[in-house]
Amino acid sequence: MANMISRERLRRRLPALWYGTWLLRTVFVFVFIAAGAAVVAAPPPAPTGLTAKDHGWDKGTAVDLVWEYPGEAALDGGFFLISYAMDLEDDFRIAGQTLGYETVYTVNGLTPGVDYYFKVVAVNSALEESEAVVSEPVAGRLQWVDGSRIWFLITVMIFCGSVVYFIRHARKGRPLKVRKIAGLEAVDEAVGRATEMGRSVIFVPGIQDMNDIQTIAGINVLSRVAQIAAENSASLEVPTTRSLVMTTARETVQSAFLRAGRPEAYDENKINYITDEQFGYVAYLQGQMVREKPAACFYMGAFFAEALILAETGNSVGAIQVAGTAMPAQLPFFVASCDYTLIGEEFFAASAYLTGSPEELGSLKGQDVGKVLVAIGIVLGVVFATLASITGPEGLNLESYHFFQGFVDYLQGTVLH
Amino acid sequence: MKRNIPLLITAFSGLVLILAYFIPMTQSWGEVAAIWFDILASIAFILGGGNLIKLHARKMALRQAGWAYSAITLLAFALTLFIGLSKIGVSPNLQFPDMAWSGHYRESGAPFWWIYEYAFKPLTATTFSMLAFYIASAAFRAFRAKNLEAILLLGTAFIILLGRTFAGIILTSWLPDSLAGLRIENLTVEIMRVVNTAGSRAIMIGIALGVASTSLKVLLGVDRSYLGSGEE
Amino acid sequence: MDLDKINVILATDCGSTTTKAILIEKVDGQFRQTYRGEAPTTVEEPFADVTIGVVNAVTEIGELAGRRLVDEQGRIIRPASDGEGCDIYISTSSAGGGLQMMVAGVIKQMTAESAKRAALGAGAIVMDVIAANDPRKPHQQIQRIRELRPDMILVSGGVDGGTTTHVVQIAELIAPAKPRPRFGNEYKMPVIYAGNRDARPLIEKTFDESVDLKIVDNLRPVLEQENLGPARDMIHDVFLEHVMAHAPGYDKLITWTDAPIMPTPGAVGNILQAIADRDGINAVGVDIGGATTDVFSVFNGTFNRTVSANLGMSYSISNVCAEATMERVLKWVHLPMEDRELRNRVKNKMIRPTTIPQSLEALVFEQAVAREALRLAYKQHKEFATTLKGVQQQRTVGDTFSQRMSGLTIVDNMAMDLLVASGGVLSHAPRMAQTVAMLMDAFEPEGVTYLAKDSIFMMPHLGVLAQVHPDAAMEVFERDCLIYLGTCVAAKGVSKPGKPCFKYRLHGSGLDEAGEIRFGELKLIPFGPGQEAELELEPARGFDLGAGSGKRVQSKARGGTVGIVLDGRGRPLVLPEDPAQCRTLMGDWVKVLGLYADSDQ
Amino acid sequence: MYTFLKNLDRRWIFLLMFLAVAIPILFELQFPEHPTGLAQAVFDEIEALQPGDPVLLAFDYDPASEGELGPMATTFTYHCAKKGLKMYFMALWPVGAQMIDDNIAKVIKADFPELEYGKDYVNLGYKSGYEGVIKVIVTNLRGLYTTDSYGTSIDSIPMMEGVTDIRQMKLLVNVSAGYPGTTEWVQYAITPFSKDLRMVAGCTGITAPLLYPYIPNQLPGLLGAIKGAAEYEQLVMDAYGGEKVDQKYMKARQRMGPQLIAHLLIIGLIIVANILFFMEKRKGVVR
Repeated sequence: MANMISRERLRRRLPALWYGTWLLRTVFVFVFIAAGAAVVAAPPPAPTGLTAKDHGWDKGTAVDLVWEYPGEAALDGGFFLISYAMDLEDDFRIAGQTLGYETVYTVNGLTPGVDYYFKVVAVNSALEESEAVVSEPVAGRLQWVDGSRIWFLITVMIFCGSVVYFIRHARKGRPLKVRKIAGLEAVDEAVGRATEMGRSVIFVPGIQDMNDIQTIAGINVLSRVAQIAAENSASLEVPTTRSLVMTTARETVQSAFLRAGRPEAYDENKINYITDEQFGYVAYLQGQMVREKPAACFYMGAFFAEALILAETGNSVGAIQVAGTAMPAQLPFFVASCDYTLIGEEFFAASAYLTGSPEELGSLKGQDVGKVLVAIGIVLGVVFATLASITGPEGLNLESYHFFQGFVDYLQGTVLH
Repeated sequence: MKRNIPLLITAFSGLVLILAYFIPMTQSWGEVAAIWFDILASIAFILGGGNLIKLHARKMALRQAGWAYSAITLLAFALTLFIGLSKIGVSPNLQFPDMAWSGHYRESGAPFWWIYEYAFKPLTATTFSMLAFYIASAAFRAFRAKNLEAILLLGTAFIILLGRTFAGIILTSWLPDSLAGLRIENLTVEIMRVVNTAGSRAIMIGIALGVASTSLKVLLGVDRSYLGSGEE
Repeated sequence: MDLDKINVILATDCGSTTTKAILIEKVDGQFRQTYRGEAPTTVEEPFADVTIGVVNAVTEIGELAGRRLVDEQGRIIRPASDGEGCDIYISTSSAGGGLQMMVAGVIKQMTAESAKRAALGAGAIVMDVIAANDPRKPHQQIQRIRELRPDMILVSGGVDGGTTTHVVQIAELIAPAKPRPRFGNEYKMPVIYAGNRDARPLIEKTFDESVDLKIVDNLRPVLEQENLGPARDMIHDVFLEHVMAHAPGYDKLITWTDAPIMPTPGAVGNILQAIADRDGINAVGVDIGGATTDVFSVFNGTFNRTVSANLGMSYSISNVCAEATMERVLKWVHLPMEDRELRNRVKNKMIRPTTIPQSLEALVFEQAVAREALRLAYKQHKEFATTLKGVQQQRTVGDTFSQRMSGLTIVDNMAMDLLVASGGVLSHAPRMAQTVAMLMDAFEPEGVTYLAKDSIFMMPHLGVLAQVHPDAAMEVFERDCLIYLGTCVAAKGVSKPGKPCFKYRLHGSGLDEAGEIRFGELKLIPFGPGQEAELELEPARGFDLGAGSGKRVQSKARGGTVGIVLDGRGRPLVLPEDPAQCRTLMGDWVKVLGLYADSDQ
Repeated sequence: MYTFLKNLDRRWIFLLMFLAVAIPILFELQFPEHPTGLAQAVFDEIEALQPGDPVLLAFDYDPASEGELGPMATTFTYHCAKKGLKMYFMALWPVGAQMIDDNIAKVIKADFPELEYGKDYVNLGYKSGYEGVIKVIVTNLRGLYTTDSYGTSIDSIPMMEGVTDIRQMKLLVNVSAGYPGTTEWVQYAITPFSKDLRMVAGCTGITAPLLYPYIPNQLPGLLGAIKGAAEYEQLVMDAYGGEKVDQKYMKARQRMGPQLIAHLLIIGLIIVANILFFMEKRKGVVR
């Protein structure tokens, strides 16, 4: 695998190849000469007609170069070395190289609106450099639309469009179905247990801030948990690691209590900011769990290493635990230690499931469209890549190979860029 | 009003960030929005600190169970804050040798560094290390070969556990080179590279779509939970 | 009491309309039910003394048996001497609407549900459930308590060491409502407290002198476990002491009996539980009445009872048709019927509950309604008979993708071994095959299930007897109470009609048959009562007969008045959407089972 | 025995785990490492750079994960210093800045006294704002960074001259313990600017499986947990360590000892648990 990666890397990153294989090439040439079979080659002729043009549809960081080569139709075993500078006096910075038969190149990583000079040098297999050809100064222009992202834009629009479409669709009252999610059904049970046992309910909204979508999904579940806690007059505690999450949680719980018709029972002192420090927070929660022995624990949000520590502690004090996270690494831990676990998507579907509101359900349906898109892309890619490997390059039909491989390259290089 | 203004701000800044991605002209707007976010994010520290004091002061005032812990917390908080802010024991920056406060609060040997090095660091490392213990007890309890999925999982777990250590190498080094792919360390790599990656990608695609649609709901104002509740 | 010396047992069941008496005697060393008698119940005016009806019924038996059971003072003669009197007299009662209770708990799905289970198990009708997480407002709940006038209230809530505030909250709803009992304004409402032990002093403080507070062990000491026994016993005690004592004539009846009088359904549950315990089987019993349908079940030793108050064959027939929809009812009918006429028939049955079907159409229709009533009642039962809720689940990695919920039903048709039917429409069907068809269609038993019916509704009597003399009760139950109808063999799974469903082989008791049942097929093999045959079954792929999909099953088939029914119609049983198609299909089934007289088919 | 194990108090397991970790540490158990492809790729990636190439070293971890990530951060610093690369340190975790300081003190100040702060390496320190920071500095470094970690103005730091954004870096090296970390670097820096930027990373064992999908296009090399660190450490020390390697450059390999015993313990526990499970199953306790 080491070889595979480094070859892959070298192919992609040409300057590295240049430096990395310099030594090898030199040795090779020496051996060649020493063998006495050498013909002393003259330096290759210089490339001509170099034109530099701003690369279209981008953010102005790329310039396209085209040149001609008067020597042999191709520079056998050699390559072109491309470099650029802001001033002719400056050292030219190497941008990359092309193989001997390619006479086009796109320089990337330029500063928009700054004039650059570009230089192309032909290098033959004996590593002799030709005269250089230098272009007129050209600046990359900042464009309105980033062309390389056009496919991404299309995908985003299809996806967002379908979400919006299904939201509207659902608003018209067409019923949409959601599969039963055991973990959310269990909310009543867990809070009920806490009520019967006269213990508290602990809700942990993850350890991320409000900018994490998982925290938002967690807050959605909190709304439900709080409502049931209010109906049962159970004690609900929400310790948070971020002060913004605390304020949001307070608002959420308060309105849930209002909805349950028990606004007077709301106590904001039960929703607290503890500390931003991950393990400080864990220590606080562990202490609280061991002392108060909550009967129900909810872990809904983004979790890291603390997932297992919290869930195992909760498990050992006999709490019913329901977890939900989109952190794949923590899912196995939650599954092993919790009663119910909402896995990834289920967790995001929670708010749709709990509210049952058409908007929410519609967005779920929109997600399915996204999945179909992805599936189509995967199937197309796999089929064409397979066909390409069957037909060529040494295989059956070079023409169809080029077609298939071309499609795969387009998919990989342009669509998925 | 209380809801509409935040909704507008959300929708607007969300839109700007999206535009900035596709339209190079507006890239700098996106940067501005991100910088604003950073500034706002630091305000959260003040909010948090305030609540911390309130929470523990309340516990102490009401003499709730374990209020002594709260006292310790508050004391430690005040002490750290004071030492850090007043840069006690910090030598001044070489560029400004006359200004006592120009030094860096984290300077080694200074009291703040001391707190960090001898209190904070060992404490967090200890808490993290507890994972090892919990993993062992959870594995003992939950890893049961109950059905086919569990058996597969168990087999994979063994291979990975061994493959991540020298034991894997010893156990299967007798395999001839033609079967090198079956050596545990190579199996580990293949499992991670092929099986795990395929699975992770599937989960990631699902999650990414979930994130995208939730984000869209937030931008469109369908999901308002971040404002406190789903309903008006 | 020396059980060996008991030879003659007399038992009565005072129902709301009739008092039934049976006589059990030792014949050739075995207990047999020998005679029975009936008389109208006399709780209401003008007699207002239940014992009059009892004496009448007992006198009737005495005449039939040629044995004097009642003396000149109108009292039952005990103990038995030669040709006179009986050794034991026992009775059950459901007169005056039975035992009506209200229960309360903290969480509706947890302690309140356990309280409901305790009350139902004791044979009560649960009028309402009060809980802390009740969506009703407190004043609405208080209003409800005032209106209901139950016989007693069972309060539970909180595990031991759990919440006290919620329990007190509930008590504070009940206490100020000053509930009044159904009978007799002069006595105090009995309240049984079976909740958190820690809350007892607070409960005692909350309820003042106006109620009669009884305290028993918590019926849910921990969430993981129910302890219904003490609460159930206390309900029986209170039933005797308060409810019975205030019903006309019961004070006298109580002194006559050798065992406490039990509410009728409680006694039925008792005998079912006893038989399930003894044989280690899972059993389901059903009693379909005019207004209500009771379903009893014992699965893995856990007893459950539900009362479906609005499902019955006369007073509630209209509701059955509404709830199940007429369309669904008519799916079970193989004859063309006119909608309007049917509606009239339904209404007629409602206002004249005692009429019996006069025509074939009427009978077919009534049995179709019965199927739906039973089906709905069984569905309610399944929803109630669940594992306990609020229990911590221990998961392993194997459960990642199948996170089973708690609170799932424990009723498992595949595990059901015995299905016992009682109640007019089932036990008085003109042909036994009709009973079998109704049971199979409504309950959809899976695997191998024995079907039986209660011959003369003797289960209540035996239920009480089981407390005094279990062996006698069992013997009579097996020999005289249960009439075995036969064995139902049904495969779980669905396929296309005509595809193989399962192969069978029967041998023993003169029977040696083998063959294959195709999907959609129904087959009846006559096999007389008291006979047993080895049964070998080999389900096709996708079908389950108890050992898993496609796995062979070895079992025993039991003969009965109908025989062995091999059912390849699939489970769940799906009926065609098209009414005409459905009718043809029903016609086929009717023919196979010979449900109605040949000329009528 | 059966009943003892069946109702095993987890504190026994804790004790066993303690011993499994403590004994190898006390006896300094150590095993040779056989580098796998990913560690080799990380090594090659840095090897391919020329002296004086700018490298961004983002240390996004904290003392909690120091045990797992510290050795690889140390080795990264050592490797870059040996190669004579210009090192730009930064952190997205508040305590990450401390981790940088530790490594500077431990590696650069101790073993490379000739390297000069501001000319050969700079500590840009911590910035709050999670992935937002990446998003900004990938196009505009100075929008967020006006001073280094010690409050010195960026303009007065020689090696910051001409540095406008991090796309000018030849390589990003990220050591990450979670969020924000490698995933965010890949998503906000590498993916949108895949032509301009390359990156290698080291991460905790738990996040490694999540990063595999980025290999090899976005991430040519990845060091997973202490195992990856040990392999990389072996590679770097074989190449540059000379005869006698300082103890501080052997930390990863030293920590593989406890890992081996602990893993064996876990396997043992799982086997015992399953034997119990099947015994119970036979007894019919579990259905």
